[in-house]
Amino acid sequence: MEMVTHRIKIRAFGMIAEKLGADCLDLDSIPTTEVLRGYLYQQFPELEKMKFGIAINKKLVSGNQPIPNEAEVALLPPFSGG
Amino acid sequence: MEMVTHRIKIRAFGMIAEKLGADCLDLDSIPTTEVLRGYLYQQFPELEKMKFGIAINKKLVSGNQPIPNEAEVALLPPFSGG
Amino acid sequence: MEKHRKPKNIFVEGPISPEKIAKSIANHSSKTDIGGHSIFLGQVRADEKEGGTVQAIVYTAYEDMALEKAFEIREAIFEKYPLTCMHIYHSLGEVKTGEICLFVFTSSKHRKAAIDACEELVERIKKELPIWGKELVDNEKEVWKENT
Amino acid sequence: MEKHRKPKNIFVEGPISPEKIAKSIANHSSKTDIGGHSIFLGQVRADEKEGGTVQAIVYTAYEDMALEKAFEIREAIFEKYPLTCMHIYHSLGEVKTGEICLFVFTSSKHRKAAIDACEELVERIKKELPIWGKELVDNEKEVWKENT
Repeated sequence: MEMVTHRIKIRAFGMIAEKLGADCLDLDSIPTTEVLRGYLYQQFPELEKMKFGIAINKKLVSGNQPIPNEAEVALLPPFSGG
Repeated sequence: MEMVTHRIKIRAFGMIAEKLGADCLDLDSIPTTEVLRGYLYQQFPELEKMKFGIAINKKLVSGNQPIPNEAEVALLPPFSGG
Repeated sequence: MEKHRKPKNIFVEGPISPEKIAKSIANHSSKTDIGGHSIFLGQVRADEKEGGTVQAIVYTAYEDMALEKAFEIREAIFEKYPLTCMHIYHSLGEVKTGEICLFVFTSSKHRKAAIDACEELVERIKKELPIWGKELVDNEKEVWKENT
Repeated sequence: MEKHRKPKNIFVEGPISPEKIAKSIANHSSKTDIGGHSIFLGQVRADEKEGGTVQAIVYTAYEDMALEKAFEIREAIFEKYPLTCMHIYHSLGEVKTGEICLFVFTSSKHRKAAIDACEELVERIKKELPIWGKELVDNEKEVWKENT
């Protein structure tokens, strides 16, 4: 019998991707953006000094937000297009 | 013995030139812009209904202004460049 | 070195071609302190007039005065904004509907100066340069334009 | 007829050429209700950085989100201003100093709408699109840009 797991897909960009050493990361048991930040800061302490926003399924969110199962969660450093 | 005459050169543009039937006109004894307007309205009554500015030696003037001898005086209908 | 700027010709016979615009843009690739260009293009509209549709505008100008005035405007805008470059081209003669009659081009290190300067230039060109457009309507009537 | 607009691709691999800009301008000559075009071009500057001069910027984007957001911005600007056309192009990958990385193009019957819409588009693109530029400095260092 398989457990139903809460899986999310992390996508990282710009200097955040560089610090993570990857563009993509599959994680489970990350129910909220606060838990996500805590996990990332623990795994990649350098991130704590960096500014980045979070998008859930391509929408920027602010504050602590629930992360739906199977969500695509993006870590977005300050934009610098144009 | 020649008389010293006060001569000016009139240049007309746009619809003013059309009403005058000419781009250029040499006039004498026109000491001020008020006299010039009076003369033009008398010669070309249609001008009285038309808006036009006057430039003396390529500078727009307003109100009644003296016209120097040998001046180039331009009759400028409303601009419509661009 | 001569620092005094002289009036440049701004007039182009007939319409301004997209290729001329492209060339003007390409000429700026060597100026690597430029971060933003702002361009305004005036295009002749097929407006409906009494008795028909505009087919073209024929432009005439008091050229000497227009060049002096354009120079004065250029100097004032260079004084007001930190621009790297500024170019103004206006058509004389016939420009058909859909063709370009005015090309204003400003470049600066940062976008804000280029954008604001371009907008101010366009307004001043329309208001202050002694240029006249006569609209040719398809019934062979002619209508003098007037900027508001 | 399908009236619903779909997200258009805005991304161009490498620099945006002056020829592409000319072609885009020329494509509008058949739209004879247009009286004014406003264009903004972003060009890569050779800024001085710690240890050297910028040689190029390498752009990456969260493409799906950027296209959705660009679509949302497009719709909002079309709602706000009476525009005939609007085009947005942004480079991905390497763009050298002096080359064009952003091309924003608005057209309207009257100049004011085109100019105001173009300016607002540029601001929103810079602020809201998930695009990142990494500056390549001539000592082989890399510096991530940040819009302010």
